[in-house]
Amino acid sequence: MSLSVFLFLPLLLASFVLLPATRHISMLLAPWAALPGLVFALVAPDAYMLDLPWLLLGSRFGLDESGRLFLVFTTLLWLTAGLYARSYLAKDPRQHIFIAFFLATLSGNLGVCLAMDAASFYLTFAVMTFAAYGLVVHEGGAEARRAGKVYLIMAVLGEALLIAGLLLLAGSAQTHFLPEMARATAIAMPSLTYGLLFFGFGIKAGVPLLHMWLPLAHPVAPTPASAVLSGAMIKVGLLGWLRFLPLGEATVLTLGTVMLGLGLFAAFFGIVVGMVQRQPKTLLAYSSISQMGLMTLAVGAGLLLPKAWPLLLPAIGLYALHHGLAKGALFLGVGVTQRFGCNGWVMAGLLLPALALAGAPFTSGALAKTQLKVALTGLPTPWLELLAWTLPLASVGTGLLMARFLLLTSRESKQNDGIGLLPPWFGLLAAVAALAWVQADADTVAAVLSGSGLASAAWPIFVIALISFTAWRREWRGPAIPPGDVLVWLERAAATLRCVSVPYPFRSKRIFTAAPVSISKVCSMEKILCAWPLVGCLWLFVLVALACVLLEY
Amino acid sequence: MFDPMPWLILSPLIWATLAFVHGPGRGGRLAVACLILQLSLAAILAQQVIAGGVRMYAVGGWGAPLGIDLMADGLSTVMLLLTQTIVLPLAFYARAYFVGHANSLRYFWPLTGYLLAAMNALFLSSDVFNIYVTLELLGLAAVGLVALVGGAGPITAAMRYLLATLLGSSAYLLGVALLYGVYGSVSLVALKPLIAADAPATVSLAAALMLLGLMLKTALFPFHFWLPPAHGGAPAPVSALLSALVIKASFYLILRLWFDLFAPIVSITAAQLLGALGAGAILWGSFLALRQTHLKMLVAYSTVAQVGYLFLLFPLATGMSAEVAESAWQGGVLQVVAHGLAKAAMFAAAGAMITATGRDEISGIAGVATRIPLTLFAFALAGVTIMGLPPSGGFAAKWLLLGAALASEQWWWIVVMVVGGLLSAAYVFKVLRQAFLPVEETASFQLLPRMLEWPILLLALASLVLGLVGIEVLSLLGAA
Amino acid sequence: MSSALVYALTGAALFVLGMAGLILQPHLLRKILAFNIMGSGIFLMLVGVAQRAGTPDPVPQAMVLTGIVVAIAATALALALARQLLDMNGEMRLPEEKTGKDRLDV
Amino acid sequence: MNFNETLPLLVLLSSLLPGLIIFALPDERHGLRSLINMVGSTLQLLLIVYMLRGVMHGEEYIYHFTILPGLDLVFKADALAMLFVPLSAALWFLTTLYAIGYLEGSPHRNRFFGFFSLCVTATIGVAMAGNLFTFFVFYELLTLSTYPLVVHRGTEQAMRAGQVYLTYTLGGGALLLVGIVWLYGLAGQVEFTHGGVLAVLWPEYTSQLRVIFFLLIAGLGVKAALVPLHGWLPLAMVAPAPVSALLHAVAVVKAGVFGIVRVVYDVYGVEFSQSLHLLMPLAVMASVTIIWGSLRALFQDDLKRRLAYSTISQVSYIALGVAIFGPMATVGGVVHLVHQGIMKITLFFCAGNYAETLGVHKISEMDGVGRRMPWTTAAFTVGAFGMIGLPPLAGFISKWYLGLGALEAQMPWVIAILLASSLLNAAYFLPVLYRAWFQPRTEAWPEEQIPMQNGRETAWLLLVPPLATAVATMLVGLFASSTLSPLTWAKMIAAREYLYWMP
Repeated sequence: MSLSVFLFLPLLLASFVLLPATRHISMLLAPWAALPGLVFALVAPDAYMLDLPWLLLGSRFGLDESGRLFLVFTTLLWLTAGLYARSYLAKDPRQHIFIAFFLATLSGNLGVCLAMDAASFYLTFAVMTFAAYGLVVHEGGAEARRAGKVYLIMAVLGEALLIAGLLLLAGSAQTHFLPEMARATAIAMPSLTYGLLFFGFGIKAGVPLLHMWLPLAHPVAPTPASAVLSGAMIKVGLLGWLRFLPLGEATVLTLGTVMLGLGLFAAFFGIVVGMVQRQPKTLLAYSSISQMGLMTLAVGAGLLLPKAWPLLLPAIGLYALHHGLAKGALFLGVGVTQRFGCNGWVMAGLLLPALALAGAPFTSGALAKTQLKVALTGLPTPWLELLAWTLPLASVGTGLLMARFLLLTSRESKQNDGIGLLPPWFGLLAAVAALAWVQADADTVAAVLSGSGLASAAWPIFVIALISFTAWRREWRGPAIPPGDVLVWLERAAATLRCVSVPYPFRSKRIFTAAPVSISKVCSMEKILCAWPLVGCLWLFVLVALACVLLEY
Repeated sequence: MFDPMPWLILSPLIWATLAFVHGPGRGGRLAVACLILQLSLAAILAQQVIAGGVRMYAVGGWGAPLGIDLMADGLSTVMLLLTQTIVLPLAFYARAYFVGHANSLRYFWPLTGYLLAAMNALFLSSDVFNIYVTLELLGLAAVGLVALVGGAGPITAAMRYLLATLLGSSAYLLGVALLYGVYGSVSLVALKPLIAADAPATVSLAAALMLLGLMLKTALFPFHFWLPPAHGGAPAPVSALLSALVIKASFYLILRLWFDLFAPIVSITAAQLLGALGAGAILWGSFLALRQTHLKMLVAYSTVAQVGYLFLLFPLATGMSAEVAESAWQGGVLQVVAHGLAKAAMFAAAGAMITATGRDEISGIAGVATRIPLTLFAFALAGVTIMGLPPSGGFAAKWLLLGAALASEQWWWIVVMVVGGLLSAAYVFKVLRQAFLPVEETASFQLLPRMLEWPILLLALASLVLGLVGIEVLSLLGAA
Repeated sequence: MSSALVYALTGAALFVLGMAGLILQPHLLRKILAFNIMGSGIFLMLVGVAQRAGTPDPVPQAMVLTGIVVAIAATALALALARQLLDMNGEMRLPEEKTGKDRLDV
Repeated sequence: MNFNETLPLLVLLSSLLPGLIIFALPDERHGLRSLINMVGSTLQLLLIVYMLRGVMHGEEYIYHFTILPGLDLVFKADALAMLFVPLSAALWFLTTLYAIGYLEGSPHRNRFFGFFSLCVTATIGVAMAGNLFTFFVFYELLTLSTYPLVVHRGTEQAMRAGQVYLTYTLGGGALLLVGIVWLYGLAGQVEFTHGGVLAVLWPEYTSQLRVIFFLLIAGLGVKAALVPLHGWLPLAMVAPAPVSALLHAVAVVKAGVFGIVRVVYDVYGVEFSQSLHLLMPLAVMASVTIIWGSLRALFQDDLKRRLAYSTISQVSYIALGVAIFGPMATVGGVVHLVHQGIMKITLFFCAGNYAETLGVHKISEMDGVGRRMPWTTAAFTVGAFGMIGLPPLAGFISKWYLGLGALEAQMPWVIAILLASSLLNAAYFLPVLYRAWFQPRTEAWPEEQIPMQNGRETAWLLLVPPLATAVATMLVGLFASSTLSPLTWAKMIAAREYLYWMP
């Protein structure tokens, strides 16, 4: 069964990695663990479906169009990251622990792409989430621990919201199998359910206010882990929405509006806060928030506009693919500059995904943005006008962010020992450059390559180049916002709360307290009861009483 | 057909006398042999009663009114069987217990024999005057047993006990005299229809006198003052006998009088009065048991409390529907049996623990759990019965009583029973808890002979198994 | 007033007297005597009962005889115990009645 | 008496007899005692497997014994019983193994193992009881036979715990007794029957039945540790780890909650309870317990106490499942009976391992314990994740069905309770895991008793049971839908209980 091979192989390898006896051989195999998944994604038949009625609540795995797309770029990223990690962690004495968590996370991530019922989706989602904790805290140190703590708290919160949402959904749908579950509920579901699902997945996808873990966790993790965290795993939140929201089925006005608004907000929020970061990886994390905002926006549009969904879905898929690969390449590039140093080739390599994110002509970004824009044209009035000028603005912002990123990376120190990092990175760059073209539909390709398309993609780049050059000349550094932004306030509030002593109710009391005086007084009654005259009188009294009672009869 | 009734009275008389003549060694062996015989006699009698209903026997061929009639119905057979069952293991126990106390032992067997003869005769008597005689004999033998070891404490207790018992039996005798004055008969069988037909005020007075006299002898609260020192101060086998059997004899008579003889004149109010005293006994006795510092005093106060349960039977069975009364009556009798077995085991176990540790305070028995686990186990099993926890006989009794109380909607007795049960758990576990405490290795500890431990376990197990074979006891009880 | 009633009343009076003594007198000897007075009261009553309808009834007579035997045995035991107490405690009373006013010394 | 009738008795005897024999053995005969124990528990397992097969094929195993007129001792192996019986027997087997390792070298072992066997007998009796009376008999026997185990150490603290334990349980027992007697008075012999037996008493005894229900639940709630009757459980944690593991996590609390299940389903009948409006208060009580237990667990530093409060909270899931009207919730509640058992016993085994191997009792001492004892900590992690309710572990399955049941019964607020409980569970388990796995060790262990030997972190006998239960935790979750899983069994039970209204 091919499915079990590539879902369980990583888990199996993970346990072998932990066992000293089999560590060596499995470490050799570990980087390739994602390969079977990639092969499967490419060769699996259409509408592949596998029912496992004995597993969990009765499980179903399958591969639909969007699943296949997600699986492709996910496995690609994991494969690259795995190969990259082999060299990146070569000197780490605890690399086997990292690899074990890495493999466990991988199997969770692969499973999420394939799960076609609520239980196994939740299962694989949880495996991924909790195994990734090991990746986040791998480096150790106070910062990593803080990031890990925040990550864990948010993850648990997400899991809880999610299970509640899934339960509500499954309860009203009377099934937990996927296509039916999302479909059947198109009628009269309380918005609570969708709210729970939105926020539950939103934590993973970095929706504003639930994003705090992201700029902390992504940077502190070892670089290959950051790449998959920001490239692949962040998309799982998106995939969750795609799977469980009634997209293309019904209009969910409230949630759609909220998602649209939040997405738009996130797009700019990520850019603005990212601009003032000092660490390239933190900046990339904020950029992810911003980019995920665009995808959130698209999903929100799908909720408002069920009819446009057939258009929107491939656009969102393309965008996810593009962002996943590009962001992965950028993170890996940061590692390359740190280890290998940034010569011209490396900077050129970094420039490619940066330009792609900014949506420069001939890049995957241009393709993705164009297709998205086309798909969004059906939106009702206020939104359409709003998006018409905000989306280019966001592109400019992203471009500026990337410019700043390049600036920050070029300052990185060099160690000149990361030659092994280069092949996987270049491989990924090639994928960034090529893959989107395969995926995008023909109209989009034509549009992008047309003159107007090239022009509309090119002018922001010039603006960006201009602004960034000016800023660079003036050595503008901007204010600093600590990574995690609102989190800092939250932590302060929590610290204040902690000072308030917790009430400790119901202290266990002694059931039998030491004899108080009254009890010994009662006991002395017994002495009185032993006196002949008293007992005799009592006896007589009872005698008389009994006689009277009997006489009365 | 062989009639075991007279032999049940004669056998203890004979071995008591022989034991007096031959001394404790051979006397003890003889007693054990005869007790086995008596047990089988009682068993034969039980079979006969089950098969053929109430049995009468005219001693020497003389019938009433001048001769003495013996009568065995279900209740008396149950009591007889219980008596022999308890005394036999206690005899084994006593033989082991009194090793090295030749002085006390000298009178133990004869007195026990006479006590047993009186008791058997009491259960078999069919007229109220004979009952008086046996009652008095029983009392005197019991007082003798209390005074067995000598010393200020036991003698004082014996004296107090004697005075109380004399007062009680005098009151009883006065009642008998009044009854005879009214009806000219003392036979239970003859009196019953007469009282049912016409009961002048004198009969009520007589009933009150007789019942009160017996209550004093049963140590019902608040007339229990003599019991704790007497039972707590006597040697363990004696305490066991007294607590398990002697007070039950007078209670048996109360049952007889109340449900048999005076059934026509007793009233619900009177029953409630008795029940109230019983409730007082349960609460007060349990409370004081909890406050005791000496092991045997605790057990003695527990008897005071348990006697209270017996008296709850009256409000539950008097003036209620036949079904409820039946249930209460069965529960009461089962309680008598269960408490007899359990209390014998408990006193015997207490004696064994005191022998082993050489101390009679509760605080002195620390470490018993590891040194003589069997005895402690037996004590705990007996405690289960006393607490009324399943599957013991005490539980079966409590179940029936509770059922009767609920069916007759007298919830206040339920409260009393439940609270009493919890209090009894408290005092039983007060002992068990202490027994589990660790003790220094240096503490002196006497090893116990096997014959001191196994009879206790036997008794305790019997009280426990009673819960499972309760139906047999009840079928014997119901054999009319 | 029939003679039976006289017997009965006298007997009852003796009984009550005896009972009062048994309960109230702290001295053991007095208690024992009081018990005997109680017994006598009962016996008197029984003897009175025995002459019902002019013919002597043997049953109460037999009962009185038996009763007397029992009472003597009980008295003997009580006296023996009281003696022992006197030997051990130096006085003939129960410990809880130490405060009695009665000062009869033997 | 044919074989089918004797089988329940044989199951009881297979643990009772070893117990009694062990009492009679001298304390030094360790080998023989262990042998008897293992033979007994293996035999019991085999018998139960045989019975399970039988029950699956519709065999009936009923044994009747009349004690008093109208009062029968009845043992019946129905589906519900056969959920609880195998659990107790299997866990007894493991716990005995564990206890042999745990108590190595400590005194009074024959007393311990003797009472231990008695406890198991009582638990199995509770499980197989065919009427309320039989249930009560074994329920009280359980109280009595656990007391010596609670006070086993003989310390002042243990004594106090024992006292509190008794006060609570005997008090509860008294209430239960009154309730049962009352019920017998109204309805006669109350045999456990699918769908309940009391509906015939409606409507003239409605108020009485309500009072009785209250009495029964109050009595059972003590053992089930429903707030505010839970005070004994955390104190009872002074007992040796195997006792906490099997008894307080499984046997005693389960006996209480199993009683609630029986009362609601097989005595009152779930529909009838619903029509008397009895379920809602129970649900509220269970919910309060779930939250309160979790909240208190947050503030415990002693590992076993934290686990104890966690037990309080988790056991109420079962009560909650019972109190929600609908087959889905029934499945969730009933299956949690098994799931909570294996998860919690894993945790207690691990806590015992830490204490026995390293002398670690407090969570604040657990830094780096995962590096020193990876297998134990792995098992602990599985148990803790299961408690939080993560798939594919056992706890997830229960929560899922509870949630669905709540929706079915139109009680969406239950979802919020489950949610809050999951979060709280995470809040008190994850810091422990964090300390164990990710905090470096800075100081020596408090009291290292079993040194690390050629890669073995502790004694075999201590390690195998928690690993076995941890694996079981995963398996019952992962293969929940297979034909042999507890879930399938629970579904069968639910189908029988709701036979009367399920279309």
